[in-house]
Amino acid sequence: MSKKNRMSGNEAVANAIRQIDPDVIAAFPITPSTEIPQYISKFKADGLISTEFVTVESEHSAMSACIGASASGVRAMTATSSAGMALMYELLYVAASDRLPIVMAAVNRTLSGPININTEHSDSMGARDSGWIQIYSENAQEAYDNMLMAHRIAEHPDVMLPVMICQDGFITSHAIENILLEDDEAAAAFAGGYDPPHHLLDPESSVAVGPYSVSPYVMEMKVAQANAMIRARKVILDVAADFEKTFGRGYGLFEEYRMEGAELALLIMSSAAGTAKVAVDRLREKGVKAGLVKLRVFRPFPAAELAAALKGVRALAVMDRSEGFSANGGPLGAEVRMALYGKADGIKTINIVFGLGGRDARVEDFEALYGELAGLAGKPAADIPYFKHMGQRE
Amino acid sequence: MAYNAYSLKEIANRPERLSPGHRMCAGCGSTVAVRAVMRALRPEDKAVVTVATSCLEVSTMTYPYTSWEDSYIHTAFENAAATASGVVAAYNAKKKKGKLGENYKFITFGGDGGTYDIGFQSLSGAMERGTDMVYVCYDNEAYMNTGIQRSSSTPLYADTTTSAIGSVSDGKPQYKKDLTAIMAAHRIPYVAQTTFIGNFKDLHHKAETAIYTEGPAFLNVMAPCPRGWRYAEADLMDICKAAVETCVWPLFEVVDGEWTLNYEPKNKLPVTEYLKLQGRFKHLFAPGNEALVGRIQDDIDRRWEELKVRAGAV
Amino acid sequence: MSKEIKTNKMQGICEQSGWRELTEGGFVYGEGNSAFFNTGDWRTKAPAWRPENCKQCLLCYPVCPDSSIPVENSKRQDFDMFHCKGCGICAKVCPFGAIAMETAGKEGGRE
Amino acid sequence: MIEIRWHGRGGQGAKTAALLLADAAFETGLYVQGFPEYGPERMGAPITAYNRLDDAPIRVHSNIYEPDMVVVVDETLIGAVDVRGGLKPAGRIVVNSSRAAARVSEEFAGFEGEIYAVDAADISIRCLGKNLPNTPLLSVVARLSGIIGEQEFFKVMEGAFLEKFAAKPEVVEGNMNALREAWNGAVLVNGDRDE
Repeated sequence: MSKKNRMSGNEAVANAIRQIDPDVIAAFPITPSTEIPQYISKFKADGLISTEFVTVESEHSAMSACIGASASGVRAMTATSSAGMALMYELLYVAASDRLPIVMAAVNRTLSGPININTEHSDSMGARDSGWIQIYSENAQEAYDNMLMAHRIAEHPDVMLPVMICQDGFITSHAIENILLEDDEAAAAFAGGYDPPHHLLDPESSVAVGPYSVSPYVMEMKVAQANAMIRARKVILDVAADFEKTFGRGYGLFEEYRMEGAELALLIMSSAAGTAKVAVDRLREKGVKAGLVKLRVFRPFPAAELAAALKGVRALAVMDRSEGFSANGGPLGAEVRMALYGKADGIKTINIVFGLGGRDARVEDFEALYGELAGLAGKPAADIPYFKHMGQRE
Repeated sequence: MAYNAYSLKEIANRPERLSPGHRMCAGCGSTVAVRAVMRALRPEDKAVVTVATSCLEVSTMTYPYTSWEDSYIHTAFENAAATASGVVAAYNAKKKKGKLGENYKFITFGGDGGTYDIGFQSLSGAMERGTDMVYVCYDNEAYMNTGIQRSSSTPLYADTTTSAIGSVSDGKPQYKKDLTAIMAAHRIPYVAQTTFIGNFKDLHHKAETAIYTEGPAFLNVMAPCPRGWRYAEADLMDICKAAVETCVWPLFEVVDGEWTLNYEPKNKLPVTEYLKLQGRFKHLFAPGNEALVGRIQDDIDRRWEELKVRAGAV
Repeated sequence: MSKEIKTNKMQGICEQSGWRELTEGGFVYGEGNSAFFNTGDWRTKAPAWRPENCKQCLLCYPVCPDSSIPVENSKRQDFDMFHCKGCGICAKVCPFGAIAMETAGKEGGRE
Repeated sequence: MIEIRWHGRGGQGAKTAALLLADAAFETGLYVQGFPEYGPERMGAPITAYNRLDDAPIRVHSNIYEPDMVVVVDETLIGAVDVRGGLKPAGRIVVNSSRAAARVSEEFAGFEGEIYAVDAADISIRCLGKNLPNTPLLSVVARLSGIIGEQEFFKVMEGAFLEKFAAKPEVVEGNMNALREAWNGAVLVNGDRDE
């Protein structure tokens, strides 16, 4: 049975990990994800988990140890943020290409420089092409729920890919909020176990992992990996359906918030989506046809589904919490335009880069943005810039 | 530490754990090192081998082939020890939960680039954490896989493709890093330095001790590279012998902090007897370069005397 | 040598295989299947074993980089010429002149 | 929704007080948020912490700009930090101060809402033997917020302290005494309105 509780996003994720009781965790401290390995250490000290906790000397080694453990046929997890994730980048690609279902608790933080500890999505967006499934959470509840689903997705035979469960640094990771925690037994039963057919510690048959591959094999290996990512879409939805049946909370690839008849829409991720929803409520009360799409699954990217969901919208703002330095906005903006092009043409679209380095976005900021969207809806597309920044001083 | 009884004839009956058909160069020293280390595993024990990016890695698991009889994993260049840490953690988890009956040993191989340089942090971390594994550095004193670039293991004045000799350069201007001593400073249970001598008794003893010592162990094995050192492939054993007889590469071990010299030449040869065998030092024999050889000799002598003091041999 | 009885669990995978036919994650299943890969044709010189001179001291066995001197019952057998790359280290360490390096021909083996 | 902003210095426990207030509110069945202004926390540096308390789920994830209540844990911050910034005209200020009511009132000249002063340092030193003003202030804020009754608050806090100080249970009683003493310990310094 679900129990009401209140805790931070980090504590919520740590509790999901405690309930899953993975075989190996390798982690290194970095703000704001540090609390997760701290909780793990305490859980272990109190005998609440059986996990082998490897206190590595860097995030690079954390991911390396996770790969070694996962290739040995056990569940391996880590937690990191920002520069820590960047230090892992090389190994993120290796984990995915080795098809190892490692799970990472990612706590989004600005990637230096300048060095800053507050939230931004530049860390995980930098890893967007690494072959990891990426699921983003609006609040502690979603971070907890997504973590309980992560292994089922990663380890599904149709998938076998690593998963990162992202939440916003501090805003979600350090804020106390209400949450429903599931019983330990029910959570553990949902997460299930893992027993892959081939691994390093199989006494019946040796296995070699991490080959040198000549060109005649690489293209085929990557096509196989790409197809696993394509298949992940259905698996994510299936696992979510089972989660809803078991615990009553439903999830899709994205959430449509008051999109019935919406003419002005925001496409947004993570904690800022909650703030923007309050703006939508206020505007709807005033009769403005505002709606919002909160993207939950960024990898695999639900292009066709988004095009279908946004089809009736007149004006759209795609909210990137990271700068792509492409001179045309951020990565989410580029991918959403890709999704819409030729499938849902005619939507007046602008990419907004906001919230960098933890820059706060208020309800009023989003209300004003919907006001701007109303203006864009009547403009010729040629007069609308590809992107702009929001919230900076001029 | 006293050597265990050793019989090459008996040991040679053990099943070969590195299969042929790998793509290493003819005459390569590194697979000689690998075979010798793996031979020290008792046939009834299983192993998981980790290899850092290197010649050994690209040549022994070239898809869809593996040369390893045991399970094997490669992930990257700088992280072989960390990768092995994860395997060991998984093994401990399985053992604790009663999911695995068999005994496994964990052996990691890295070249000097992957060990002295880019993989040093990961190695230091795994050793400090007390990981029950053996890390074997096969030291051929340069980045051979990428084409003979200098590493921190490359000796003074060696000619490499990034310490080129020329009208104003005598080769690598820096001394070789003393990694074995650095690993001993980690206060791990077992550290040893060895190479290929005679019937391989020294290497076998050290590999066996490393594998069957509980906790972390480090072996530094000089493994000459005929291409990078520029000598005829067939001369492998002559090079190793000269390295030991000139005290360029002393054989020693450090057991629980106690240093032991395993071999002391009765007649220590001048370093030129080692240098003259290799093209990478050829420029040192040009007229006018006697002082350079003198500096090398001084360095070797100083290190040898230090080692003897540490090992209580004076 | 015993490699002949080894099974290749990767059999069928080759440079013509389609993407669905490769192993997941590029894993290689099984033990030492590189034994099926011919490196004998890399040779420019070939060792020839002269058993009449051989004292079975086995000093040649550990120095082979290519595991190409099989030993059975503490006695070396003839060279594995499917894999021997002809480096000649074995010939150089033999104290009894029981291994000869031949410049011409790739046959080698027993003289 | 009640929005509260805490002003203190690193090490004075403003963040802890905000999290404990969230705990207390949660126990009464409310939806809560408790979070610090995020940045490297350093001893002595000014810090801000926030609470949102509501009977409906809270979605907003921004900082609080127009609080209903401002808590000044360290009165030396007045002037150094704009503690009144955005405070609703009918809002409340709670100040930890040992100064006379008139002096405290002067600090917020022109403010129309209620200003309360409590000598949290004095209570803390008497009950806990050291200056940890956050505990008495928490009690005052809990009462003024109206979210929880006296006895229920003490019960909830005792549980929270037993958990928080599991390693040193001897300090629980002192903390409880500080809470009890502070519950009615604040003085309205600007006028004689009934609270």
